Amino acid sequence: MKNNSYIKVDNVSKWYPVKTGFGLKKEEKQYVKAVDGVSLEIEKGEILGVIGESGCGKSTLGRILVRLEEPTAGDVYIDNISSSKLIKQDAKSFRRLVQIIFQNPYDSFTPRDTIEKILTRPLNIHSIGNSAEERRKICLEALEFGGLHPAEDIMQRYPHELSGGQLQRISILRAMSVNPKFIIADEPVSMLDVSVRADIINMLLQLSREKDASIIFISHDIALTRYISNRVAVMYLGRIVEYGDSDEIIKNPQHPYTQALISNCASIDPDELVEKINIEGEPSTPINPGPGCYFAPRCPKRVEECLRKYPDTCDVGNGHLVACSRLG
Amino acid sequence: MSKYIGKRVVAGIFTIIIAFTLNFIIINLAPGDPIKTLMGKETDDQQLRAALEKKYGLDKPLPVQYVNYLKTAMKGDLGTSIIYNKPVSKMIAEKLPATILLVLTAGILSLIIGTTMGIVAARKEGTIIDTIFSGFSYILNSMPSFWLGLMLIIIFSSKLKILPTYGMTNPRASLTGKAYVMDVIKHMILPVGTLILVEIPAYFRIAKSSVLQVTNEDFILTLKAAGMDEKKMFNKYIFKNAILPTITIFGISMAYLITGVALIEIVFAWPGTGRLVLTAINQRDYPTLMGMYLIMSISIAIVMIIVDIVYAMLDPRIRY
Amino acid sequence: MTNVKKGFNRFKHAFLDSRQLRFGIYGTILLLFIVIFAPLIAPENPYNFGPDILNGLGENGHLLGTNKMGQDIFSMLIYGTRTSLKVALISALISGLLGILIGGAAGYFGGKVDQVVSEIINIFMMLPTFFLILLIIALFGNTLPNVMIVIGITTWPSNAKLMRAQALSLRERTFVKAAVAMGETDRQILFKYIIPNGIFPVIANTTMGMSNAILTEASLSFLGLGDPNAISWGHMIYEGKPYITSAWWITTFAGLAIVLTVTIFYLLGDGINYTLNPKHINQRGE
Amino acid sequence: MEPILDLKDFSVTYINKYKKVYAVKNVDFEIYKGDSLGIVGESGSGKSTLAMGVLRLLPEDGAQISGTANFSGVDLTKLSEEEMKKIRWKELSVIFQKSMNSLSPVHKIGTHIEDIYRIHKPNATKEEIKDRFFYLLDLVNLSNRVYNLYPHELSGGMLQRVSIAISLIHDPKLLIMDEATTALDVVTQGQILDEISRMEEELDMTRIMITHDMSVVATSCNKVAIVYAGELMELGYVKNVLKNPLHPYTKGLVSSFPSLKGDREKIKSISGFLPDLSKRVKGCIFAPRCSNAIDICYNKKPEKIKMEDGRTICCHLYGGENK
Amino acid sequence: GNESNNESENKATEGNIEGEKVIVVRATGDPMTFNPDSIPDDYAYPIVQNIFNRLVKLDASKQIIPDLATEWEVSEDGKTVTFHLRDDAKWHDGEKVTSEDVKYTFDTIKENENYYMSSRLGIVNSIETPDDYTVVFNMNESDVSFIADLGWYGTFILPKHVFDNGQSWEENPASKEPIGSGPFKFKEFNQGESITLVANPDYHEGAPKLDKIIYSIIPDDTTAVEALLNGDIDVYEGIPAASVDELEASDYIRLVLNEYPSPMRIIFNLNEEILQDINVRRAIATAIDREEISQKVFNGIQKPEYNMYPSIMEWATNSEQTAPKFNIEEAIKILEDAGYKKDKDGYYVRGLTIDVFEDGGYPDAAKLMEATLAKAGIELIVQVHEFNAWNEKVTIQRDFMIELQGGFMGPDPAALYKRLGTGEYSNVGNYSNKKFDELCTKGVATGVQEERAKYYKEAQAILAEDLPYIPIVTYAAYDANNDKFINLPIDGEGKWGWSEYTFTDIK
Ligand SMILES: Nc1ncnc2c1ncn2[C@@H]1O[C@H](COP(=O)(O)OP(=O)(O)OP(=O)(O)O)[C@@H](O)[C@H]1O
Ligand SMILES: Nc1ncnc2c1ncn2[C@@H]1O[C@H](COP(=O)(O)OP(=O)(O)OP(=O)(O)O)[C@@H](O)[C@H]1O
Ligand SMILES: [Mg+2]
Ligand SMILES: [Mg+2]
Ligand code: NI
Repeated sequence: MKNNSYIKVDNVSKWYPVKTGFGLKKEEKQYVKAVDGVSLEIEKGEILGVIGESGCGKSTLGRILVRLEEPTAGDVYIDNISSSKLIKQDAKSFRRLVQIIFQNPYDSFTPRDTIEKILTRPLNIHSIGNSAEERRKICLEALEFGGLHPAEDIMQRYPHELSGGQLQRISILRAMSVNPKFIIADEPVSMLDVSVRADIINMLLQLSREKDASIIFISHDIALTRYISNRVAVMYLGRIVEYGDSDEIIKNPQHPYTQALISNCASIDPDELVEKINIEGEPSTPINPGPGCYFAPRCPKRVEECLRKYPDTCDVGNGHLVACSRLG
Repeated sequence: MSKYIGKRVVAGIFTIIIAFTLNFIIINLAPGDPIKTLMGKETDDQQLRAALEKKYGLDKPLPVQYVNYLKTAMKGDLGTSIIYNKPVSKMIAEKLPATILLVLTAGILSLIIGTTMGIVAARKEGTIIDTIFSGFSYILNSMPSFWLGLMLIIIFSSKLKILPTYGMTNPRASLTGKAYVMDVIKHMILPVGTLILVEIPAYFRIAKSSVLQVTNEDFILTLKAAGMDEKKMFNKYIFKNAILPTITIFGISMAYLITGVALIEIVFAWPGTGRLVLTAINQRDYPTLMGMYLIMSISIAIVMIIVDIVYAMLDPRIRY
Repeated sequence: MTNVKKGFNRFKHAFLDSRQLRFGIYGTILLLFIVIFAPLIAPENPYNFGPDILNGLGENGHLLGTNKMGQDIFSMLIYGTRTSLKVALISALISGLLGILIGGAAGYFGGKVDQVVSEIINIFMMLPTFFLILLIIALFGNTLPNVMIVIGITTWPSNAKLMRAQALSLRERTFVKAAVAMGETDRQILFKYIIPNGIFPVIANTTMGMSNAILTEASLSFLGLGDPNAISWGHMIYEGKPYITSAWWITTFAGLAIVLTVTIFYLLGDGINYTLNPKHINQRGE
Repeated sequence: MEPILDLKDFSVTYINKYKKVYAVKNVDFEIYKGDSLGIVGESGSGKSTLAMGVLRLLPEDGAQISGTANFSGVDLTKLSEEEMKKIRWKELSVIFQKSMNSLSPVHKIGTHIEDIYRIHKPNATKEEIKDRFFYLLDLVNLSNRVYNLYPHELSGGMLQRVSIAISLIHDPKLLIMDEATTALDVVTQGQILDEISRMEEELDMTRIMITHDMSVVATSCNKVAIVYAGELMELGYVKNVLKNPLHPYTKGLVSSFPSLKGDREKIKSISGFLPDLSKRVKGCIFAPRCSNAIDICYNKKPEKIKMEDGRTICCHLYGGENK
Repeated sequence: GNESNNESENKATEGNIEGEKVIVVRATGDPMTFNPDSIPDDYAYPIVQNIFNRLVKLDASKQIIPDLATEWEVSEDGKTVTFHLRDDAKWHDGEKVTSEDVKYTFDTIKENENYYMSSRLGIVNSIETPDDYTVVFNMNESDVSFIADLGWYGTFILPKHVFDNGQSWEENPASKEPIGSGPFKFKEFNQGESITLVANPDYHEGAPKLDKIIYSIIPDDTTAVEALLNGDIDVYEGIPAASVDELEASDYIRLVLNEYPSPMRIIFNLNEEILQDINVRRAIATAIDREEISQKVFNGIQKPEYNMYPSIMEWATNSEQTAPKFNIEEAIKILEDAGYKKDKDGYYVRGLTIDVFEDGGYPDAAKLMEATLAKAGIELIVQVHEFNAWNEKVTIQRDFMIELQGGFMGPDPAALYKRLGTGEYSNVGNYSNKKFDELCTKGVATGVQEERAKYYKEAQAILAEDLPYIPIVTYAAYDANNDKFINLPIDGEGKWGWSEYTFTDIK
């Protein structure tokens, strides 16, 4: 790993205190460790895929990266400047630098404004374009660029008058309109139909290539993640368990969880079916996990050590990092 | 939870103290004072006024009065009524049962009736029944309570002659035991009825909207698909989900009505705290007013906490 | 100007779609008509204390009779629309505005702000309204605008509670988070996202509060607040009280006017709510 | 062999004051015992409506059903609500799209179970119910403690499993799963699909699986029906349809899935979006988005054509003169 | 008709002990205390009259009649007043009522500044008790109206042996459960509900005919009217004008008109420059249509009043020199003659305000005045207040131009001086006229009625000239009762006290 990456996520954690039950007796304070000591590095123009089961903290990580949420510990550095410092000094320029595309396009826009209003807002906020007329033109161009025809008509519509795919595209266009250098795409296609999601994916790819933006692509669709990203991080209960080149991770998974994940990931080609690796037990909760490897209770390959201590991360070559005791 | 309650209680005490102070200031700064009542309408003897002001300490500066009053209040003593020369706590204690009887009966009944109407209207949304119930609730909502009360008196006491006109008991008879209870019940019917009619719209509205909302929840579909009959589904599942918001209304109206039933208590000559407050207002009986408003503040604060606790008990999702 | 046209079409569709809105609009037009043309509609000047005392319906040409002062009830009703409507609308506006702003801020900012505001709401519920009013008269004089202000500032807590609940849930919505990420300031989020999307339950509540405002106006004038010469429905109801058995028409018609007006506003509010609700503009699935 | 469910000319139209929505149009298919049929289509294409239509759970005055739906020889469309109640859940069970919200938040899981169990077996004892439910919980890999928990105390995946257990409580002959696994991560999803397949063998169950994820169909179904805008486009064995899609729409769908381990081919999308279902179209409903559309596609509805490999297809490209 | 009559009769006896005679009287509110001498309590007043006695009392027409004192004489110089007490009066606990009790009562009041009559007793130098049944008041100056005042508020004779125990009257338990010498004994008080009195069989005027009086508290007038019609109560004093017709129509309700020397009047603040002009005051007085006010606001029950002292006090009132009659043209003429010019809105005088409180039809009356004054080119702005706020504004701060008020002007015309004498505290308008003051001083210095009448009529002539206030209507109200009762207080002119039920009986 290079040390001077554009984006550096340094040991970031987010613990939510758990509201205790309705007992009148005092209980010990518990935490949901949504994100627990995550470190990542992303280059300019790179797309990093983050995969993991639902509830493993992917969105929380995303929200921390755009500072919608304060991390409990750790910090994010953009171009070697701490983002907590950045946002304190100049919130506006930080917002311009970092953008997020949300999971749910249907809820990403205020239902009472037209698309025109929605799209010109960020331009207004960041004083892009000199006049209302000019901003309008920028929006029209953006819509055309996003393949939303006829742009004039779309601008006059309200969010509920558009399909999910169109909304998601607008969501991306809105994020792009301020020319961010770092974009978090939180499951941008999970709510969309297969027939339109290719458009979105291709749009993101174009974005990273043309504007040299760094993108974090959060998803639980592994095939799609591999398709779009250069590198992939696999998360389990708030921690990264495996990290590396995307083809490497998909074709040669080392962590038992990644292995299970990929084996369960069906292809539509009935011939491509592989032997599924089953994970036993209930899905675990992120409330005070540990002390050993978080995956250990469900791991088909666990050894005694797994239950005792959280494993250190080790490099199995080519920047392919794995956190598993058996490999350490 | 206990920590949460503790925090709420502390906040509540602060709130009460602030409200108490504001009450003191507002009540004392507002024009008028109890001396006029003591002197009688017919005289304006300045000498008498000065003597009375001195006697009740009203000649002192307001901050001094406040500190003095606070001192006695801290000891749990609400002071003595200037007008009736009677301990305020005793006067309130005498009147509170009558009001609580009225308010609680009416509160519970209107909760039941209003909610039932709301539920029925929601289940038959868009039908004649819904329209009738909603119209009824609009009309009740726009009706002054004294007018309603008088109407009921005219109909049931004057025209039909089946119910007593006023009061809590028959003044001519000194009844005891069961006969007394029956007498009180007979006297309660009209004021309780009026209060119920006044309170129905609030419960109706909240019940109707929350039932409509719950009926559209996804889990209802599951139960329907499972073949559960409407009645059971309603009684057990929709009801428990929809009833939650009414609890807030119920709690707050209980707290408010301790003084808020004044108009109805006047129309029906019901000897309760609402009238006590209104009389105290007219006479500017400062200690009684402070006492009553303090009691009301405390009940509002308590009700707020209780509502939250009850909510948490009924709704397993809420945790503190 | 496709914008205007589209807006108009939307309105036309909604108008046809929602019976409530239709009746609400007809009713409002009727009320406005009465307010503007009161002198033309009213057969008499209601400030004129005529010689016909306590006439019944239709007696001496008084459609709805007269009161003890010899004023024509029908004319009073017509003129009363002006005062009552003004009081209802403006006090509702004040109460709604305060409730929306304070409740919205409490819900959106949450945490300490919320706690403090909630306690302030509680304090307001604990204050002695009567003395507050007397104090306001003593300090600011007794005028009709003060009546409206008093009603407004004594009724906002319920609106604030509603708005707070709305804001609490809205601030978790994605579009609010998106706005934050976009760089919107807190103030703009409150005014552009939270309030417009959470305002409807408050509007419904405020409509129901209007009838109370109309009645309260009358009781306040007995405390010396307001213009004793202003003719209002609330006044008619209170003044007719001793005549409930002997001259029922004094209170009854004023009461009906209130019911009717509140119903109109309720329909209007409901209709607007229905119309602006995205789910109803277009009957889409999701 | 008798089909367990046989739809003929099945249509559902939503009717409200100002318009009609033709959500399901003239659908025919049959399912035999032991089959597992995947229904695939875009959002809003009428999949849920079809399921609800069969179950007769559509709003009474808001929807109109025509055609027949023979379930074990009974036409469901003709049954009264009472008769339908007897069949639902006992013989014909369903798991809904939003299992997150499919249980009342203020009642315990156990309460739901008891009440639902007693609908068809009113005299069942608590023990009996518990026995049955614990057996099912075991099947879906959940511990018994779930019985005493509230829905919000379970994670989405657990709730989904609970929903599945509840739907199986009366041993139904036919199970309809409406996007039952869409919200889950792949591991959980894979697990559940496995359990389901195992149970199918154990319980001798037939299944309809509604989804828009083709990979789910690929792994867990033997037949697939592709629907578009309420109409059936292609229906056949999974191995044929997905391997060798014929209908242009199916082709489009298949090509928008990236391969997991193969080459990174550029994925393609189908341009345009779902037509307005409140308008009746003269020709093929897919024609406006179809890159292979010819004149006739815009003017005439295609016939349903049976192919040799057992699939049904509805496209002019394969009908009549073009064959 | 008859049916309802039976109905109400049934109600009146239902639930009673067989044959017990009970009367239920409507009370408006709770008495503040049962010590009748500490504060003037309108709610307690009608009740304590039946428990206690005074030296003298007022009858239904507000004339002075004997009570404990059978006769009294005033010395030549008017400085000594001697009362001869009856010797058969007994306290409810059996003790005799003696002159010691009288002395104790007045001495105590005089000593305590905060008791109502205290300052009035300032003119009493000392009280002597030559024997058990004679009381002598030695006065500092001569004031015959003092005797009449003894029949008014705050002068009930209290039992020394009960009260004189070191406790103040407020703290004394006897102020809560009074022991008096009157026709009825206190039985119980349920706050907010009722006060019950039972007959005192040993009453010196003979045992009362009724066994029990129940004062039932009904705050709302309309409810009380219904209660009377329904037979739930038997007596309702001072019914609202609006209900007169309805009650008259009922054939078992008897209405009797009861008049009081408490006219409704407007008072000018003579510190206000514009009102210092007698022409303005006269124009206003001329432009008020008392007839209309009487008819519309008071249903014709409270009659127009022009005399400067209440016309029901026949011996003292001056019906020759009165306030001007209603005449708009005349009013305009007065103003024009005085040089006032019409402004563009047609007003000669602008910006006058009238402060009224919300009760007794005052705001309505003010509105009618506003309307007629406007016709005469005088702008009057009505300001309505809550009573206490009004009181503070008008009587304490004296911050008003014109105010509307009522209030007792009896029992003796000496009240004229209290209300209008230079520097008197009830003279809120700050009227001052030496001649008037002089005449009033003469009026109280003699006990001869004809002479007094002359002085007071002359004083009224001055008032009619100066118009510091304008009488509008008399004060009168109907007392209503169930007609199965006879000898109600209202029937006892010259025979028994006002509000006293000693002789009341069921037909
Ligand atoms: N505000 C919050 N308070 C408490 N717990 C939270 C909060 N937000 C998230 N969590 C918890 O943190 C964990 C991680 O949530 P997160 O939304 O980041 O997961 P995710 O990986 O994005 O899941 P999905 O794939 O379903 O979107 C979950 O267990 C969630 O319940
Ligand atoms: N109650 C209704 N009234 C009118 N139209 C409706 C109604 N419910 C659904 N529709 C319409 O019917 C069509 C089919 O809806 P349906 O829910 O069956 O789609 P679906 O295929 O299940 O979609 P998804 O994948 O999003 O669940 C949609 O266009 C929808 O807008
Ligand atoms: Mg997420
Ligand atoms: Mg669906
Ligand atoms: Ni429509």
